[in-house]
Amino acid sequence: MDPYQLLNLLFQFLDSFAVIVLAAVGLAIIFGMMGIINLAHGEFILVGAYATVLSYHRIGLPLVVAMLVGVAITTVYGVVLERLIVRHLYDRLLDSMVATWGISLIMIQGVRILWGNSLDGVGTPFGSVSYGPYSYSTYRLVLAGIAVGVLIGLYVLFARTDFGMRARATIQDKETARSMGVDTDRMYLSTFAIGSALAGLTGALYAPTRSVGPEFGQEYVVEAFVTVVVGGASVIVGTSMAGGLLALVKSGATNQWGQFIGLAAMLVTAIVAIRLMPDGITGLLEDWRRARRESE
Amino acid sequence: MSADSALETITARVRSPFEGPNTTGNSNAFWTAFVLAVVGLFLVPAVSPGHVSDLTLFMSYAFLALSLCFIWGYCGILSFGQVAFFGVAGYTFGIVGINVGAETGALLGVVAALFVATLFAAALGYFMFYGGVRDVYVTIMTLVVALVLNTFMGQTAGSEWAIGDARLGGFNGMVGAPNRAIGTGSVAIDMTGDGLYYVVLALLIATYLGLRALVNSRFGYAMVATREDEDRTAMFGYNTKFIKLAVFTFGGTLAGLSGVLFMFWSPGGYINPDVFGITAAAMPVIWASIGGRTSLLGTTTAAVALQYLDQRLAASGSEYALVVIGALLLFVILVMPAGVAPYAERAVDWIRDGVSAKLRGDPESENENAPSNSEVTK
Amino acid sequence: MSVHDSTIKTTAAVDETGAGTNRILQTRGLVKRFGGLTAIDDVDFAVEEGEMRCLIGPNGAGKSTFLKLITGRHAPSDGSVYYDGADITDLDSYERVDQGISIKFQVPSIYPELTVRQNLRVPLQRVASRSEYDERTEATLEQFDLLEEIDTVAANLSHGQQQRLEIGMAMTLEPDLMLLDEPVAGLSIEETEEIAELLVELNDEGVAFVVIEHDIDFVASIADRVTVLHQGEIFTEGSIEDVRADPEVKRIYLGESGEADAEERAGPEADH
Amino acid sequence: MSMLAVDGLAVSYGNTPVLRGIDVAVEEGEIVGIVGKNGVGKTTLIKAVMGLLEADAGTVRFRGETVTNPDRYRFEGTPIGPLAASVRQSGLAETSAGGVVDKLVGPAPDVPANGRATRGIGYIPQGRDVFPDLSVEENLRMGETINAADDDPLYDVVYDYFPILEERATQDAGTLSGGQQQMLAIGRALVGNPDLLLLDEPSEGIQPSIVQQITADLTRINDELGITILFVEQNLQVIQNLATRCYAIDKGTIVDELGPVDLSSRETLAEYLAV
Amino acid sequence: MSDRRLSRRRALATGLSGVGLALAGCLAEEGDGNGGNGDGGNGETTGTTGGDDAPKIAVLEDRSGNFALNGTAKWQASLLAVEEINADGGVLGEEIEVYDPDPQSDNQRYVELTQEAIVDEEVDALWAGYSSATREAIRPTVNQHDQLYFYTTQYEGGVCDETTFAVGATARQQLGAVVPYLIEEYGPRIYTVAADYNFGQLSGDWVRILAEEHDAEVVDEEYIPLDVSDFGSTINNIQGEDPDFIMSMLVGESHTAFYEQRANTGLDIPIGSSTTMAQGYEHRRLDPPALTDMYVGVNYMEEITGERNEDFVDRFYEEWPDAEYLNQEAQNNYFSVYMWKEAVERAGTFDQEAVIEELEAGIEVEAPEGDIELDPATHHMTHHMRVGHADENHEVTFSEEQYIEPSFLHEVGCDLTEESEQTQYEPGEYYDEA
Repeated sequence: MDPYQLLNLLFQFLDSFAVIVLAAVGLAIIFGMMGIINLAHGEFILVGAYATVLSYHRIGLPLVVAMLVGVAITTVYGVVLERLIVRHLYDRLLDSMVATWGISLIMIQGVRILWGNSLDGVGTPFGSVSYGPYSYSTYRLVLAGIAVGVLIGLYVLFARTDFGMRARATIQDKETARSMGVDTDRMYLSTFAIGSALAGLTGALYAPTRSVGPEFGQEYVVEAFVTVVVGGASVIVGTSMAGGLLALVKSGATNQWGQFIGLAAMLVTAIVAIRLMPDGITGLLEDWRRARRESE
Repeated sequence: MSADSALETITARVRSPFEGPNTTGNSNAFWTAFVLAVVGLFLVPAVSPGHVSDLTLFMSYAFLALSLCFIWGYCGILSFGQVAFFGVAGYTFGIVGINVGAETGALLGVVAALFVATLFAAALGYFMFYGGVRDVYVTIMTLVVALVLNTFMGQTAGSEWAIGDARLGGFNGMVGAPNRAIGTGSVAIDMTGDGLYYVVLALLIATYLGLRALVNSRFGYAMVATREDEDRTAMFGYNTKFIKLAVFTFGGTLAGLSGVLFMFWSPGGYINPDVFGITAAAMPVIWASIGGRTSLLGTTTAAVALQYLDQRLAASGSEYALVVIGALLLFVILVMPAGVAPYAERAVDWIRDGVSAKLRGDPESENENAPSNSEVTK
Repeated sequence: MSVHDSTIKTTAAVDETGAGTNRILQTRGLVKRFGGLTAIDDVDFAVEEGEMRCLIGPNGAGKSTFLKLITGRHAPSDGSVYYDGADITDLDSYERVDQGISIKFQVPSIYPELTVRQNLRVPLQRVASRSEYDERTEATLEQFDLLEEIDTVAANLSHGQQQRLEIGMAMTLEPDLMLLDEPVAGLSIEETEEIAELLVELNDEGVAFVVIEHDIDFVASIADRVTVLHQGEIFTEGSIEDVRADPEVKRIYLGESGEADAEERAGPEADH
Repeated sequence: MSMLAVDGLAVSYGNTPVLRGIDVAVEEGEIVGIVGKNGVGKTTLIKAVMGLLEADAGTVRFRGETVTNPDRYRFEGTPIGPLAASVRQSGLAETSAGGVVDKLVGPAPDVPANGRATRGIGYIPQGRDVFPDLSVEENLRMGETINAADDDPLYDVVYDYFPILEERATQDAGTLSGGQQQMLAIGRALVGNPDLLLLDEPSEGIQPSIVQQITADLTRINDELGITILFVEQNLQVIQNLATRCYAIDKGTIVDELGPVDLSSRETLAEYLAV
Repeated sequence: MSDRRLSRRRALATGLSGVGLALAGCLAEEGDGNGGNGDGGNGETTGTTGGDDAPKIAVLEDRSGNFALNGTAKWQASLLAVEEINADGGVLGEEIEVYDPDPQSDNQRYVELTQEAIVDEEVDALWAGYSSATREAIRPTVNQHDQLYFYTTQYEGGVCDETTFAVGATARQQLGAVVPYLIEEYGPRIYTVAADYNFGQLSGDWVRILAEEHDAEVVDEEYIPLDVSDFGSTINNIQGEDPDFIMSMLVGESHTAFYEQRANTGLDIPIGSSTTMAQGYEHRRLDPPALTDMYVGVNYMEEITGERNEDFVDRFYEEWPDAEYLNQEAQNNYFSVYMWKEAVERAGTFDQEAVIEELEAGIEVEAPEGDIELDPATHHMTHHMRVGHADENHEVTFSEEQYIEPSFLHEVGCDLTEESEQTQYEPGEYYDEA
């Protein structure tokens, strides 16, 4: 394999990694921290994309600003939905799946009724990097950088700030957290808002790379769920490790044997991973950590 | 008087295997209503021939609903991929049927389809339960299995994807399974129109009663105990992994039966990979959630009712059809968390209490309608 | 391991008990590690048929883990478990139950959404035929003073009732060896006495017991012998009087002197 | 003014009443015990005081401020007709044109558990309930908010009482032994310098030697820091060693109040613990 | 089928006739209001003429779900045709009713609704479905009831079925227009990218056959699952091969991303296609220059010139002011409704067997794309094929028209006037190259 092709492989890996991580991270936060399986996660992404495209085309905002608007609107949307519906579903994991499925149906068709079957496209910015006979979209490499940035940002947020500490305490023991002065109700709301904002970010970032229509969000759902489950309980470590593993399998297999094998390999890897690591990659890491502690 | 009580003893004896605290509807009133409903359903082809085809289809789906109710409601295993067994059975039926042909093909197809669906469920169940996969991970894993099948079957378009005479057909689907009649040699049962309707209805009633008997049996208690607390149940000497495997496997058989019956309904013996898709996969979960997952009858009714409603809304052509369905799901989950069945039961109790209050002075009838928990377990 | 641990070893009397003929349960070299933590460290332990044995020791001594190794809930990292002379180390939990081992968990572990009757039905149907259910259910509930609650949903029972129900369920299987993890935790003095009487009665009928309990008065009222577990090892074994009199035991566990437990404050591990 | 005053508190689970009108008063600097056998409502009382359970009736006042007031629910939608104007004038409620109470303006609504914590109530739950996946230090930091006066957190004091917590600061709390977790739970509630500590069965599941130690620590905390303590307990020794005064509770009501003399009598106490 | 109809339409459209204007307004209103229940309002008016026997057609087109983007215009154009016909006195003097539920892009729903249309509604003709999977899902039902069925999507070709009329252009017609053109323009090295299912794979076969016929070569081909929307590796592979042009038979919303990504990566190799622009109007939806140098073989696009088409486009948007695009399939729906009317009138009855006989007798239509002809033997149309080209501003221009017959089915010997069949032929069985 010549160096250019290695670079191809690397770029394809980064590309897959970005998609998987950005698709999954919002879902992971909501699932990992609140025990809600949000089957409407794709439609949160949809809101981000629509808000971005509409404010870009109809209001004429610059793309970056439009993206920020997309994130903001998705956040607000998430907050409203949390207040109205989702908070009745805490500790009802399976019910949350059915209810959010309902939300998803309503949203897809609602968006179609309001804005039709498709929105005008937004061109992808930045152009491409060329190397030998090949080139790769600069924007998509930037997305990989953003994905890593998001993971680092979340790590800092949850591991290094008081907010993060309170959030983790709330997950572990809601009642005790409340008796320690944490407004858990608001904590859940904030967590849901962060998850929504990240979904909105994903929608905003990918709106310029894909055609935006009511089914836009559906494209992310499978990858998001698989990643969350393979990742396990810890949001940041789990998502990044699972994202890395699945992106490696997907991009490697796609590069070698084409898109179908790539897709199938990723799904099969997920099945095998769940079987071998019933608690996800995080569970496995936990065991390693204990083992290391022992040897010290 | 004595003749009456003799009759009562007989009905009680007939009813007893189907009753117990694991099922709702353990009263004379329930069984009377049940018999009336069954009679009503048997009369549909005569009274309303226009509904036969749709009802046949929806009742075929009801087996899928029952399979999920059985494994989820009674054993706590939420499979989001019951359609995998439905679809595998459907495809197997088609492949065997097309290669063998005619009534014999259909017969062998049914046998093979149920066998393959059962085997597939057993293999997947063994893989999961003996590998320590639990709870929501079972849910996602089963969903991913369905999606893998969806992806895989979708690309089997080329002529190289043929098993004998049966072209898998990729995304466009496989056509031509012999589904007009089933039998062998000179004996064949017509499996079209009213004939199919009666076959499906009879099977559905038999399956429903069979499951009622099963969940109230020793094994049923073991299932429920496993659902409630797996560790505890193992400590009573139950092999809970095996119980889950057995339940999941039988659930696969039932889902497979659903797929086979669907193939008999399906015009031209047609099936395509949509049966493995995420929308199809969600439907059984929705039926069970709405109907009440611990109620066999509730889930069955929800399957038929929701499919009917869904179809009518689509037929209306309204752009709000999917919005209405989504809103309905939300409403039920938020307002009736355990599904409609427990509320329906409570409503019936309430009405009955009202009636028996009016009939007060007639202790016989009151007695008869009393909650029958104790009577049942005797 | 610190210096005084070696003195503990010398005071431990694992296999010098003289008993050896009718062991219903025996463990040899049992070890359980969780990652870096060695919860059970090379334990040789034996219970005679019909014996009433209590297991005491500080929190984190490995008592519950030890029970779980016997029931098969955990697989040991090393060593073997023998029941009635046969090696059962590789048997699954449910298979051990079939051999005659029954357990009551630490946290009352009943089926909260089922009624008392249904709860009992689960173990009952393994040992009785359908026609016997009612009779035996009532007999058990009578014995455990729960007859009035027969159709109560178990979640609505009081804590003490739940404890009794769980013991009743475990006893339904007519085990030869019964493992109880803190059977009187959270019970009133009166209830505790009732349970003690009940256990002694069952023990008289020939059921062997291994009971984990903190309540030393309760232990004194029932135990034939007492085993003290400390840091995953058997610290000492003997009659309740001997154990109570042992100054080392006092120091690490009973603490009747009222002095601070310096070690617990500094942490039990020797790595500090 | 009592530190804590509970008047006529009633709490139920669903339709089952658990507390049926409890009156308890705790003065500043006291250590008051609540005794009673299992299932009489001791834990329910502590949780209702903390705000983790909603009261059906009665009030809880903390340092004079009413933190729970179920009465407010009763008036909404009540037609008061001609009185509407005067009610409105009183500022207690808003009324609609038809003379129906729309919204109660005062007295203050329920203060949720987190609000009570920030007002200065520290809570040590039954079974410790440390945050197992947070480090020891993070667990302590969680307690900083239990702080009415915005004092500096009392890490020095906590580490002085429980040096082990400083040694294990970076370790996950879940890896501590039961006794250490109890120390952490107390330290966590203590770090924000609360005015009142609520303890729910501090001795449960702890080996006897540590129980004695913790009893001594609590006495010291009360003595040295002047923190008022209300605890629920079944362990006779702990009650005798710790409490200055006790309420005996049975079937959801206070059946007796025990002074020092009663407390010294093992028999009197045992009676309430095993009614 | 006459100038009379068209001139009347023009009068309505331009509002020259006061009566006509009023009528048109009324119809438009009814059309809008009746979106949900096409038979509701009309039932009463036709009650006087035909009672229960009122002629009824079924239009099953997706207005929600995956294919709504394509299906909505098909439904709109069908209703437009029906309204025009009804306004013009109906068929055989009777107004046509429309049964038009929304199958929601769900093939299972299609099967149920097709049954309902045939059995309960007893429709006289059926228009249904966008994807070939949908067509295959309902064809058994159609066959079972010998239902007259119009399938209007451009497709892979090969359906030879006695009651089915596949009136869209076939792969051979579309690719036969665009592939030779591109070989001529750019050179002989072709890279095929196609959707990984029947349509894509058969179209890929056709590209190879046509390449062979024109001394060109397919250097590599890639089949993409329908839900893939990241094309980094595909673009790298293309760059590695550096073909003269790409043939793309990508399908659906996910695949649309390919064009964005191609432009963004600076891959400026021209693309030929049978699937873009004419159906999903990507040239309108995507931000230029995503479709620069995109060549597509089409029988119709909204943009084709000529008074007849401009007129049609005006009428369409007057009826459906919110419509997003008038695509190729919508035109096919439109003309085929008129074609059916013509056949019914020639037969003098709505009886389907008689109507099919008339259709098989040969029929010519003045469609917006031009005058075209039904091929009796194969039930396909001879279409005016054009190569549409999008420039960097997505302006579409068309090369010279070719009149291409559906030749493949002739080659395989499909003659429905002679022999009843219900099959789909595949090129692989007849060409070595495939």
